[in-house]
Amino acid sequence: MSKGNGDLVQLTGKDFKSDQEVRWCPGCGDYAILNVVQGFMPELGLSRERLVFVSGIGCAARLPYYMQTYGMHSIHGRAPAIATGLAVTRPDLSVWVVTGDGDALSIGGNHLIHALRRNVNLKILLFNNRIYGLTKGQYSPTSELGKVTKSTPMGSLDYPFNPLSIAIGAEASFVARAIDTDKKGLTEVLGAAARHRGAAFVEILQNCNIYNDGAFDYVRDDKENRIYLESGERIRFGAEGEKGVVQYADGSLKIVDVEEAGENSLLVHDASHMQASLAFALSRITFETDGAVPLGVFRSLEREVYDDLMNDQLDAAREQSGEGDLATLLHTGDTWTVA
Amino acid sequence: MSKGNGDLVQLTGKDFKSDQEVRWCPGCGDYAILNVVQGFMPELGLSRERLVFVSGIGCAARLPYYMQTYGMHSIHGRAPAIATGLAVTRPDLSVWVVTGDGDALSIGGNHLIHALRRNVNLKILLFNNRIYGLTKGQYSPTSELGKVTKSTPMGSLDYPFNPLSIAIGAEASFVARAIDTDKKGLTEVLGAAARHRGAAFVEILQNCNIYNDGAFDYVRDDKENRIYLESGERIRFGAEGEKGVVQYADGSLKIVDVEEAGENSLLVHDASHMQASLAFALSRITFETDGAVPLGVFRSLEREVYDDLMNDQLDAAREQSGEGDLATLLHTGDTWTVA
Amino acid sequence: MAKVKPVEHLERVVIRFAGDSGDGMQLTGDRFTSETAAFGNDLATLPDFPAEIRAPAGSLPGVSGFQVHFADHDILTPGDQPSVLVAMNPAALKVNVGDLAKGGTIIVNTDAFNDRNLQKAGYASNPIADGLLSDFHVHEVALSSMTVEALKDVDGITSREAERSKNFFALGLMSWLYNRPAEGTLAFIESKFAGRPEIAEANTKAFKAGWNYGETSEDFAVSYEIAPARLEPGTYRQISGNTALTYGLVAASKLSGLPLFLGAYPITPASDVLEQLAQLKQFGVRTFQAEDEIAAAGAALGASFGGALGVTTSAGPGVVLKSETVGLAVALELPLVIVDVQRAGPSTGMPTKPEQGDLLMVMFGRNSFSPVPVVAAATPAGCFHAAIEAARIAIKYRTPVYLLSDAYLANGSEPWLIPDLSTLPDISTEFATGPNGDDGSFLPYKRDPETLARPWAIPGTPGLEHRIGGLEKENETGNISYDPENHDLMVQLRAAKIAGIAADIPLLELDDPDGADTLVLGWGSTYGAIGAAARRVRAGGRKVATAHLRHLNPFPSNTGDVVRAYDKILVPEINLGQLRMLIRAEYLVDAVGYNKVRGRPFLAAELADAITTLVDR
Amino acid sequence: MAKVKPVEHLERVVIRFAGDSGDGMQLTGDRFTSETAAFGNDLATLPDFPAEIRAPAGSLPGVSGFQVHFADHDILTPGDQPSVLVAMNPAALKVNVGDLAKGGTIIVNTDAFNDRNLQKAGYASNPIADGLLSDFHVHEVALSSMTVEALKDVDGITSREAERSKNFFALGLMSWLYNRPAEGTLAFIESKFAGRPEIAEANTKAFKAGWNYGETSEDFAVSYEIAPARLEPGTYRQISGNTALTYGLVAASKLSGLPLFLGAYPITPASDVLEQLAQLKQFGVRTFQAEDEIAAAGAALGASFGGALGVTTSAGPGVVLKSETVGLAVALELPLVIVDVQRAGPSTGMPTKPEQGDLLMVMFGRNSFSPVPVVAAATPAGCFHAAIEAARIAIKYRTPVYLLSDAYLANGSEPWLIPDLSTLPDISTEFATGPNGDDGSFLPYKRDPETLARPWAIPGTPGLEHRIGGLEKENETGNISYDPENHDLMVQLRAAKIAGIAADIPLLELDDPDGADTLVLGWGSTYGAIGAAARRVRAGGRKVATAHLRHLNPFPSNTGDVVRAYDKILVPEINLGQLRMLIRAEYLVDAVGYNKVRGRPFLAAELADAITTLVDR
Ligand SMILES: Cc1ncc(C[n+]2csc(CCOP(=O)(O)OP(=O)(O)O)c2C)c(N)n1
Ligand SMILES: Cc1ncc(C[n+]2csc(CCOP(=O)(O)OP(=O)(O)O)c2C)c(N)n1
Ligand code: SF4
Ligand code: SF4
Ligand SMILES: [Mg+2]
Ligand SMILES: [Mg+2]
Repeated sequence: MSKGNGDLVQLTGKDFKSDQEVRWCPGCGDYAILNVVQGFMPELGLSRERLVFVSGIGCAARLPYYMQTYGMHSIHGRAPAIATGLAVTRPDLSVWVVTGDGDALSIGGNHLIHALRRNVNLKILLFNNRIYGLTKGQYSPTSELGKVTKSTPMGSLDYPFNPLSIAIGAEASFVARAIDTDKKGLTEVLGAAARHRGAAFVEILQNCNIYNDGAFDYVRDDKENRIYLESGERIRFGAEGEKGVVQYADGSLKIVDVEEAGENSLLVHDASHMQASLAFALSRITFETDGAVPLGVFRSLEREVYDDLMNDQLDAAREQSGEGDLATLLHTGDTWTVA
Repeated sequence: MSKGNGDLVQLTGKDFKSDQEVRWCPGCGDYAILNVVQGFMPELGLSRERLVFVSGIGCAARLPYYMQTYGMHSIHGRAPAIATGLAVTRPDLSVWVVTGDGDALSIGGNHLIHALRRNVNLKILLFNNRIYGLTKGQYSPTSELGKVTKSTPMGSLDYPFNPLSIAIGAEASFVARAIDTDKKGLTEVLGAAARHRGAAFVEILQNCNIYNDGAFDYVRDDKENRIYLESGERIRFGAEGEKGVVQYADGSLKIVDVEEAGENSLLVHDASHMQASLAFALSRITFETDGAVPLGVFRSLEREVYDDLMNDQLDAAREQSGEGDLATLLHTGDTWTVA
Repeated sequence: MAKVKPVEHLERVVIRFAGDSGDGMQLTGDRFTSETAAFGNDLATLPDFPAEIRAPAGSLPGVSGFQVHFADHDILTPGDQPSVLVAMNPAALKVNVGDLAKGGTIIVNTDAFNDRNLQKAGYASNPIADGLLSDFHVHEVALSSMTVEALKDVDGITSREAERSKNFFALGLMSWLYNRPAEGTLAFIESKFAGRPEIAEANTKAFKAGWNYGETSEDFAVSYEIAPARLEPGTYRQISGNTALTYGLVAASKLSGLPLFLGAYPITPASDVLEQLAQLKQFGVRTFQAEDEIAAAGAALGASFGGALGVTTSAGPGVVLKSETVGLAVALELPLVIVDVQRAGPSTGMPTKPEQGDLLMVMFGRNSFSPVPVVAAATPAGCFHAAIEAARIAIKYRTPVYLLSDAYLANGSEPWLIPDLSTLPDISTEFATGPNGDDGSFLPYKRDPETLARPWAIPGTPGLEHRIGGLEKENETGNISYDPENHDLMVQLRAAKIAGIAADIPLLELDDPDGADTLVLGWGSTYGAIGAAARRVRAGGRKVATAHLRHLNPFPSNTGDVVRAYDKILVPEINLGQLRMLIRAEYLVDAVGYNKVRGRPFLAAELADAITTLVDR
Repeated sequence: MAKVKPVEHLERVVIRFAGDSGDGMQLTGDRFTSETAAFGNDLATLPDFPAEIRAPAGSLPGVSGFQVHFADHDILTPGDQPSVLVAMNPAALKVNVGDLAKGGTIIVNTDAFNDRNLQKAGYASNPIADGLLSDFHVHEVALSSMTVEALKDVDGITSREAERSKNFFALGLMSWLYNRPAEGTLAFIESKFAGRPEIAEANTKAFKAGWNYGETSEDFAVSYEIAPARLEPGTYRQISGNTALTYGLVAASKLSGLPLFLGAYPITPASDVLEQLAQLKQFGVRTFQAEDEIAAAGAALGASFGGALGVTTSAGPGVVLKSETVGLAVALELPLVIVDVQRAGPSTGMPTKPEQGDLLMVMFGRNSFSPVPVVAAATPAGCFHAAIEAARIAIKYRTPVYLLSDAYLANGSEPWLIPDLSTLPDISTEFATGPNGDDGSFLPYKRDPETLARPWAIPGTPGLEHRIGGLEKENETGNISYDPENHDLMVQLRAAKIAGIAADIPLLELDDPDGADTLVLGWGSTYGAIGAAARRVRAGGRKVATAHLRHLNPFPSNTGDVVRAYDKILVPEINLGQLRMLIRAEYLVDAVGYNKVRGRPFLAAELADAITTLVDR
């Protein structure tokens, strides 16, 4: 199959704009993400034909139409499964999944967690606006308890998923979070995801200004509530880095005043820790419980990649038995000849 | 609706045996579980008509046929969804879901995680034999990597789920583990699950002696590898309680020699800790990584229950607007009269 | 508000309001419709939203339309061609002008015809100026600027907010032009914007300004009156299909005495049934927004097992996912109502557009033989009775039932004579309370000899503990059985149960005033267009009979007699011939189709042509 | 092994081996079949396993059976009634004796007829002793004890293990009785138990002991010979439907040059296609055991998007879940083969039993109009060519294709003349490599004028970057379009593309040697039974024509001519009349059905009766 012939051509973000008019609501956070994604693409160093964006259904899922790459706008929730088939048969491609909180965590929850545990070489971008945008404003599995929406006039009753917790619980090897409007943070996370071989799960906090405006203002606007995680560094944040994260004997994490607690008591982030517990504990730090939100790469662990293993087995089988021969196959077992 | 009229009758395990011949393979761990479940039922103090067992498809899922209660043997993977509809409309019933590792975590993964996050008042028993029994021996989502089965002659490629980790990642409010043949441990866990209002998730390690014999011998046979968790107690185990669990500064857990490490360094179990991180960390202790397996209740946290919240909203609505009147409803909005 | 200009009388008018998604055209249309209903005309409406939430302002995909047809006599459709188009911007003009009848009237908001908007709409020059509209009667109205001007004294609003009231200006103008009663709208504004009095004031002022503009401007020489229609006496309201369906489900719950449980996953154009039912918790209605359509159907089935009226609602791409669960319901023989608000496909298709594409799916879309009754609504208001009928069959026969609506019925509306509750059917049932076996045992699959329904023994009933499942069951006992003859028997029993419903539904009504030799047979939302077409054909001196199926499985017992009585049968469908196939297979009649699949209802005119051609053949 | 007893000649024999699930009956049957095949008889087999993995030993549900029909002439079915029954225990006798032809032979393992086993089988007294079997010729053989005795010198096995070899004793006896060549089985034992030489020795000894018992025991006075059948020259093997299907898929991959990707989720009776393909990685075959059927189909479609031959396999309850994804494949116009190994339903039904219940589901089970070609295999070996044909159509027309098999074809087997590879069709295709638009642009929905297929431009191809999706597409460009006329056009184009395949498939073959006025029209696995029935009817002096459809959508172009040429048409189906409905609707012929839904194939005799009745009517 074609490996593309333009790997070395120097592309810019503009080269990744398709000729389709972008049709999100004015002011939607999806525009910012699209810009960052297009701007980031040249960093991959791949020619456009090597890139594929696969999406489900939702506002977020429209993104592939706007990318001058190969793309499929599939059906609701199934993008991870479809992308898995593509990725394992075409290791030469860079396959990106674009999905929303409903698409990925409601109808598509099962495909997502299985793609993660398999560690298929997919880059999964979940645009979390904590609402169903495309269907005009019902609550989603990430909407906060008690949320009043079109389908929950007296408030929603279901405790929300924490996308990162469920991803880590599903054995994800790479888990990160960024904000739609935070170009630098998002670009960095996209870079780390792209470099990670295996399934990379990225939650992007995205503002839906029509149906859930301001859902993330506490961290989108209030930068001092952003906890940027850096592997190997002590976890601190705040306008002046005056706050930090410590771990107690019972394993729980807590936000502290650095001056009071002492810098050395702060937890050191280690995204590649063998045990997933640390990343999980960090995923439990939320604005609701702690007034701050960790961003960046929570977990990035090298693990065997499904697609590679599958292709290795094909090679091994050929080595063992030689390239399959159809005539031999048809003749396996007892045969007899009629003259 | 009938609330049953025999709540106070003293029943025994035998009263819960149906007239159907039990048809698992001789030696299957399911027999042991069935016995314990039947033996436990009287402890609920409910008459038989108040109990419902809902299952999907698989060997495990045959259990409802053997229970002299109401029951539904539904379709593959969907039992949590079906049971949700039943539980929220019939708070007077005690609804149990019986499922296998394939049923619950493969095809039914999405329904399971959503039932858990919603905290529907269901008792979910997952018989984990790390294999597909009913379809004769393909690997399951809990089979270890590299497992040779009918569908993976060169070994499976997908990293397995840890059922408890995914449950905790999915915001489960109650998570526990027991062994098919450990009557005492299993009975205790069933009791705790029954007492927990909300979704209770119980993994039962079950031996499939036909397709995956001995999968749990390291803890089914080797009792010294069982770590029985007791809330409020330091975590120790071994033939003489000589081993224990400590937590390091980076949040990771480790098995230690109690004498060496000192008893006071051992982690104290707290199943009802607000933060899920501790239970998650405990779920990562496995035989493969640590040579021992925690059993009992990992997590048991009171949280609002979906069914209760729904029924409360109905009450509140009636309080606000009075019992709905159909004629009034039909006349809402502008009306006009033609004479 | 008083009038001085002359008034002309008309029999019927079709107006289409069109503008940007943000221009409030749906609200404008709704209000105009309410005024019209209150005035006593018969009417039918057809909203037409864009698929995008908010496509870019001024763009062609962003155009939102609302058509209302009203008359002094009873009418059947929202009208083939608007006689009046209100175009709020160039894109709205571009998208809609082609549908306008020659000689029709256009009211344009000239303020919006600036270069930028013209370009977005793809106009090289201004169509108002360049003669493109010479076939029409054009009123150029500076809607935006006049609105802003009219509101300059309203405190607390910006000029952008003022400009937003222009739809009320347009509504005022149209209300004047067609002599609609204004009180309802003024009261509506008060209550709707009670929380923001400055907006209420702005909209009221805009409305009045529009009205007065009509009265004063020389551009409008006359206004029109359309006399009230002679409708059956009683209390009316306007109702859309989705609301009627919602009410029908609630009524079914009341009439059956079973609590309503809705399992649903949002999807266009079915979501608002979920949303409306969610507001009716005082009726004991439980709405469960599930993780997907499979869970939605499963939960509804679980609720039915427990004795509730389990309902699940979706559109085609979601209904298809429920098929396995419906198959289980067939095996379990439990009530379940599956609502399919059809939309254009295949796959995601055109989510906001109607189609009749799912009939064969709901008939046959399950593994193996699993017969399911199918009920289809024919008009927006008809969704009310269709929902009750679907529930009745589901409850009485312990079976899943599909209820078909579509995007056109869902959003279209018409006046509805609110039924007297005492005229609604009793659809209550009895749960099993004790053993039914000769030996005192409980036999969950022992059937009622008449209906062939099995007992519904709900958990909580002492002594009737039993297990049901998807494996084949032994007749009567319900125990798992692989016996070959038993399986054949159960297959036959399941078939006979559903086929037997034919004796319990109304006969197919035939409308054949003149003794025609051509029959037009329809189902679903084509009812109005077929009826209107038949009127035209008859008015043209030809004979044609019509009949409309509301039960698609089983067919009414006289269907064969009806269709065999005609030489020629036309089955118009917004698909490639699904009912036609069923009729041909069942009755071996050479039914032909009229099939256009454009994501919109048929025009009466095209159907009339098709009928005429066939009649004359 | 030499023979001294007299040998009688027979034309055909039907033997059924029956025993407990643990008794190795499938293996015994398989070996006997292999010997028979090697000997050169024509044959057909019908395994019949219990649904439970290991139902309790000795119980009725635990009985496992294997029927083999072999003859000196070509045969079409595994036989209506066994002439010989080997019953390893009372339960096996009880379950099977009713099927045996009167005067047939029964060989019973008397050792197993103890009180406990008799009771488990529900026998009040021993049927061997009490005259219940007086209609049959019974051989009482102490199979277990003789086996144990024969193996007493084998080192390293327990007496329980020795007893387990009794199936080889039985096989040896039957091989002697029917003069089967023993070499194949002896070689098989050596290789199969190479890792456990003591077991190999035990089985070999048991086999020989059985053979020698036949030769020595006075109970067996004669042995039988069935001369080899005159088959077409060439190299043969025995093949089951699932294996043939597996090979067909691999062949399709080779013939097309596209790597095979299988997405599957285990389900009876389709699982072993997954399992067999998983063993063929040296053919570049990728097997993906998905989390569910939806993901399995989705992944296969994703693989097709990337240029692979995407295939997904399942049975009815799993195929129904794939419908939404198949609808997407229709919209995307990408190749996809969906294999449905049908089983008895509805819902979970009877998982191990065959049925033809899914035809209408695969035809119509998707939302909106989404036509999909359907290919059905007629015989076990025929699954090979059916798989290639399904892939051919999928690839050439860029469309999903359903391939129907069933539980009977899947597990049944027959001799197969291994095809010369050079006779297999070239099904290769070309990916798009450059622009196809007049202006140098790439138009992903610009169709080949002949096939109406769109270009398949796979990722990795420079310059052809494009996006496809489930929303309606503008003709040629593939851009999202809500234009009404475009939608109608696309609906028509999708219909025309599939309908046009009729010109590219073989005509329906008619077998009408005598000029009959009655036609029997079949599809799928009833082929053998219909053929055998027609032979009987003709042998009885009546005229009947037969035709068998291998393409169900579209039908071969001459189907109308064929069916219209007959006064009477019988459509036998293991369902309640699915093909019949399609034929009636399409051709308006009064086809009648013969429908029994018992989870097992038709008997030739019952079909012959049904045909006779119709011919004589
Ligand atoms: C099978 C199916 N069910 C439901 C829908 C309707 N639907 C489309 S998008 C969507 C949810 C969108 O929410 P999310 O994934 O959060 O994306 P957003 O629009 O918020 O970006 C739903 C319910 C569908 N298209 N298909
Ligand atoms: C929709 C559907 N897909 C597949 C199957 C086949 N099937 C039945 S049970 C099962 C898996 C059983 O595994 P598990 O849940 O682990 O239960 P166990 O038999 O091991 O107890 C499968 C794949 C089915 N019945 N329905
Ligand atoms: S509805 Fe929300 S998410 Fe969708 S495009 Fe509009 S602002 Fe964005
Ligand atoms: S296959 Fe395994 S799980 Fe199933 S009944 Fe047999 S031993 Fe038990
Ligand atoms: Mg969202
Ligand atoms: Mg299992």
